Amino acid sequence: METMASPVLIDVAVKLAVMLGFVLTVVPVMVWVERRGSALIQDRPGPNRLGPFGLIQPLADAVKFLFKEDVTPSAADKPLYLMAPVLALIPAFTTIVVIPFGPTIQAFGRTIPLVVAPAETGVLLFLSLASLGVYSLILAGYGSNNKFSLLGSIRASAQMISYELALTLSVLAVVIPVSSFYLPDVVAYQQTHMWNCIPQVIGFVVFLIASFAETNRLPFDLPEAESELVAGFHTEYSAMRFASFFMGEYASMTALSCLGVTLYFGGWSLPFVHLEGWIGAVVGLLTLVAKVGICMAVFVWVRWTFPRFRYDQLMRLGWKVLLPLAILNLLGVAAATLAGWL
Amino acid sequence: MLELLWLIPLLPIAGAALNGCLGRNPPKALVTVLNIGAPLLSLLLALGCLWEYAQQVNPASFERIYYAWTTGAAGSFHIDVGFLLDPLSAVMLFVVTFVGFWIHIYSVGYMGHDAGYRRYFAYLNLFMGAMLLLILGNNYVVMFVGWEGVGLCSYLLIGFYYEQTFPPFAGKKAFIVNRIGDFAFLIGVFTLVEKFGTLQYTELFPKIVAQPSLVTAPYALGLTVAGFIALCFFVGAMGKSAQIPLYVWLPDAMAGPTPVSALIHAATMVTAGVYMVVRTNILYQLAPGVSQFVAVIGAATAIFAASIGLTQTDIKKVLAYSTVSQLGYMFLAAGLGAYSAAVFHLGTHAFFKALLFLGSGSVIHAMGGEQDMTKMGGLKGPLKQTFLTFVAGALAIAGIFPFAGFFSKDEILHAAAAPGRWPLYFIGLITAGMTAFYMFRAVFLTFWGRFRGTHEQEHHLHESPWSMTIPLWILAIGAVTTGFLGWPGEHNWLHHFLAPVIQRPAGAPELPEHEINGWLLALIALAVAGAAIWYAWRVYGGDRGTAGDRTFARRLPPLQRLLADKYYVDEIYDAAVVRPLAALSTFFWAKVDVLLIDGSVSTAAATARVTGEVGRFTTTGNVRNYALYFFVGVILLFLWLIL
Amino acid sequence: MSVPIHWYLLLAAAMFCIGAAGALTRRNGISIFLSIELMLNAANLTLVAYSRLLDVRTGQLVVFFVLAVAAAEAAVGLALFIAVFRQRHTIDLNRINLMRW
Amino acid sequence: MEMLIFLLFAALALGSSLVVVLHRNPIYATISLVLTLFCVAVLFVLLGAPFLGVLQVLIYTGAIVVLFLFVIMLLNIQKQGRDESAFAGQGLQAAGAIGGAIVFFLLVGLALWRSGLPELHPLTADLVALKGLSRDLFAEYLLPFEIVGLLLLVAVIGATVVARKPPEDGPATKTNPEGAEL
Repeated sequence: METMASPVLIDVAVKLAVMLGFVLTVVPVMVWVERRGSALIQDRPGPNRLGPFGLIQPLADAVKFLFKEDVTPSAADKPLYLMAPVLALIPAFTTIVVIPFGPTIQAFGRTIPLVVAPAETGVLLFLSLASLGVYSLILAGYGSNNKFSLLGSIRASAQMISYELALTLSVLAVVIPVSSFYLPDVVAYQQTHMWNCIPQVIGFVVFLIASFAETNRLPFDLPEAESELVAGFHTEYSAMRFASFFMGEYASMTALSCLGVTLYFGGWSLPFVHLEGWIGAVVGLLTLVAKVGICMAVFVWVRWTFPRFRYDQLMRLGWKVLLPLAILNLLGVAAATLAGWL
Repeated sequence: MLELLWLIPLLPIAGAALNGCLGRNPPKALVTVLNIGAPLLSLLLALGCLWEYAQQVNPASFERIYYAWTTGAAGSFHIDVGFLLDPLSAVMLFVVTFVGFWIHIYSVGYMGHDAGYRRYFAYLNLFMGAMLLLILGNNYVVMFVGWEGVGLCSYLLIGFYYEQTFPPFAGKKAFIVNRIGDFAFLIGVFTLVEKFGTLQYTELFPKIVAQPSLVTAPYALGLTVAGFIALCFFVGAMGKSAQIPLYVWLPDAMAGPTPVSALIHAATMVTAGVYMVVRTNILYQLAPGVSQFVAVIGAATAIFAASIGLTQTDIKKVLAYSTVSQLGYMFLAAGLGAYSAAVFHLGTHAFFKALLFLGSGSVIHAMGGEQDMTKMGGLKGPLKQTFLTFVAGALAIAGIFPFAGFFSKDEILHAAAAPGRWPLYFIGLITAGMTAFYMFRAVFLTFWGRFRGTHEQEHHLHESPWSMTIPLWILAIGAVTTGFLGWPGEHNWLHHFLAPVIQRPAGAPELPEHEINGWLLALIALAVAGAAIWYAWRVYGGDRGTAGDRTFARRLPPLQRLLADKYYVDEIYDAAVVRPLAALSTFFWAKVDVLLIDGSVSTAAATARVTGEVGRFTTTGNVRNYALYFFVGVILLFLWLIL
Repeated sequence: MSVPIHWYLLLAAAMFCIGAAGALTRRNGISIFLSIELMLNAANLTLVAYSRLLDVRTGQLVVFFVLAVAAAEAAVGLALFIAVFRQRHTIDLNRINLMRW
Repeated sequence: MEMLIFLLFAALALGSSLVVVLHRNPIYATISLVLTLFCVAVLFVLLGAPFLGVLQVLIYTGAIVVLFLFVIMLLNIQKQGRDESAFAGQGLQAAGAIGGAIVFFLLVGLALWRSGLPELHPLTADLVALKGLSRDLFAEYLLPFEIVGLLLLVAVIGATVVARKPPEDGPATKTNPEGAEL
């Protein structure tokens, strides 16, 4: 019986810094992409005054958020009201620890897998941390002591829990042929086989739709449907607290994109090219960033193209279409794996 | 074919079970097909089995064990449930399936308009299955299962018309009287287990034959082992086969539908006792005292029942008492050691008694349910076929050559006609005369003379449908021909056939030999029967009809009353057994049950109530209180565990 | 420095007792439910601790089943609360005491 | 390091479980239950059961407790007032409960003190490995696993039926999302 080797703290710190830096960089970039992208789709100029193509605009937005007045409603349940925006950031920033961003490298006399937390339970850890995201919405809605907020948060929690099922099941279908929850194993599997998006196309579609719902983005942004609920659960928030919800949304988009890319599009790896060592690490990180970028673009594209669902349609889609589809897909993949086709 | 032996009893039982699965209101045709088909298949299989069995070079026995019910260490008591086909069960198998099947056919016509058609056939099939189980079983346990099964079916069928008051009562009476016998039978079986550790015929009998000393040792009641068991079994047989003193149920059993009387109370079920005694003949041979007792009881029953039959006016009652009387003949034969004669009479009786009952059923059917012979008369015209077959049956039971009864009865009388047995012989002879008299009294009252019923009945008279007349003819042929299987003398086929079953163990007393010419005895019997018929014609023949009864009563007034009231046996039983029992029951009910048992129960209840009154203050309806009690209990348990 | 197993067990016992005291003193149905969840978790912790101590997986497997049963219990229990609330407009257990003489 | 993590999360777990029991507002109690559960999950990981830790977070905090919050919000249960529905012997009940709990804790302490449990040996890979656990679960414990699955199904259906609006209040509503979530 071998005993467990514990990872070296400094390695973890460095890797965590890389990933956090990645996510934190993505947020302002995405603000710009979203605004320019919507402008492109709606055939208008969009922000174009600050810097070339309005590139400095996110910075200006941040400054504006910092200096606005932070209003707390007097009837709010204060501790909960203040806790909610912080909680919004936690899942997004914690889930990325299981995403691999390069091959296992040999450095400083150690074997270092390029993933922040080399946990065997990888995917499950991601899902369980992601499932905590619902608390910030619930607390925001309840703490605000506002009817619209409460309605929005009840909608949000029901929606997120419903779509979490479909999401989890589609992810599990990927895990079956790999027979490991560890995401580097998933990437390695796609290096030797093909990208999972081809055999698991049904699972991928379910995953994609469920991710839109999980991030509360159009066409599933019922929790904050401005035509019905003013702004849903964050109606009462302003200034930096509002900004942290904003950041949380983009960060979870990033995290989910990372997961999707890793599960279905080979993660950090390039097709037909196998790079090792430091070069592999650098190229891997860049590849991951590129793939995630494409994914985020899809998020933006979808948001500005599709109309919003009605709440009952949303629930029906989740429970009566996506969930059965995900279950069928899971069974199909399991059968195919047993038959040796995968 | 022999390998399919197990199907023979199973098919009718399955028929009965499937009958219950047909749903709420199955079409009558479906019931008919199912419940006629099962006995038909059973009959065909039985015939096939018998054919194949007869083909065997040395047809000793064929036994198959299907299921080991109780298994234990090697050598310990075990019951292997299986079926045994040996000459005795072969004869019974033929009689039961053949007669049974034709009675089924007859029932289609007879019960055609009855609301309980389906229920009737379920019972009938179940009865046949149970009877087949009884005769085919390879040990006493299987026999007992069948024994109880036919008892149950008899109860169900006697009480078939449960809307009326009398039939359910008669059914209960039959069941209870049978239970008395069953109890003795069970004791006999237990004694067998205790003494021999096995109930398999094929293990038990060779064991006894090899070591007769085992059973001649003294046992209980001043009897030997063999004597005790034989007596127990005979008491069982008394119940089932209606011997004195347990015969009282059989006349009342006529409350059931007539084909049932034919099947159960004439042809098959009541012969179970005879079958059992013959099956156990080795023990009876080793217990001469009990055998003598059997013979005496048989003879007494024969003359007793026949004398009652002389005065009955209900046609079915006449036949019922004649059945009791004929069963007495069979036990007489068995008691005398003439087992093959007993089986022979059993077989022939099955045919002609079934025939007579079915014939009487046909008459009753035509009369619209009327059973009183004083209301009939002159039916030989309208009911030609019934008349002819009924007379054939009557001739057979009267013992007129060449009908079957002549041969079988002659063989029994022949066995009785030996030094030291003359009283039994004369009783048998007188009974034969009485039999002929009351049968022909019935024939003349029913078929001759003027019609004495209502005008409406006369208008309604008609011959029965073919489904009823065909069985009559078939059975009539049987009543004529089966006798030749037992042609007296060296060529007695049945005697040779049954020989393997009836072995004489060492130590059994010799049967008395006599030099009296068999033909002489036969002629005497024939003469007595003929005289009796002639006398019956004198009293009842022609247009005299019911005037005969008045003549009879005028000549022998007290005797006639005594006979007509059946010797007051039911009344004596009522006074001697039923009333004291009822009084005792009342005592137990009023004193023991109400005061003692109910009192103690009430006290217990009162205690519980008082406890509840006090304890309910803990029942606050608040869940948390209950949880606290629970928690305290857990703590106490924990305390007890670690301290 | 590795943690002695007693500490885990004591922690579990403490959590269990807190949960038990809560379940027995609170009036609000939801609070009682929460206390019961605490007790369940304490039991789970004990199971996992013993699983670690004896180096067998059975304890962990039992915890897995406890999790599933807890999920079922929560679903049914909360549904009952909703049903009771519809009828009596309270889930104060002091007021839900129909089961008495 | 391990000791540090243990002490931190044990303290957190104890503190938050006290809040669960003591706080008058059910929302706060529920939120601190989340914290307790999370701490227990961390302790699971420390004890070599990372899978259970993850499941604890995924199932308990991610689903079950959300359900609690959901019901609290749905029924709009507010802070409890004082003793509006007190019953005779309420004090006795509370004293019995708290006293019983303390006695129970002391008994456990006594039992542990007397038992002399052995020292822990180092964590083995075999205990931690997910493959072993899943093999046990789907081979040796397959029947319990299936039964638990069935139980969940029955519970979901039962919950849906129980929580459905009674028909006299209007037409039966669609499947209740709370009931169907698990």
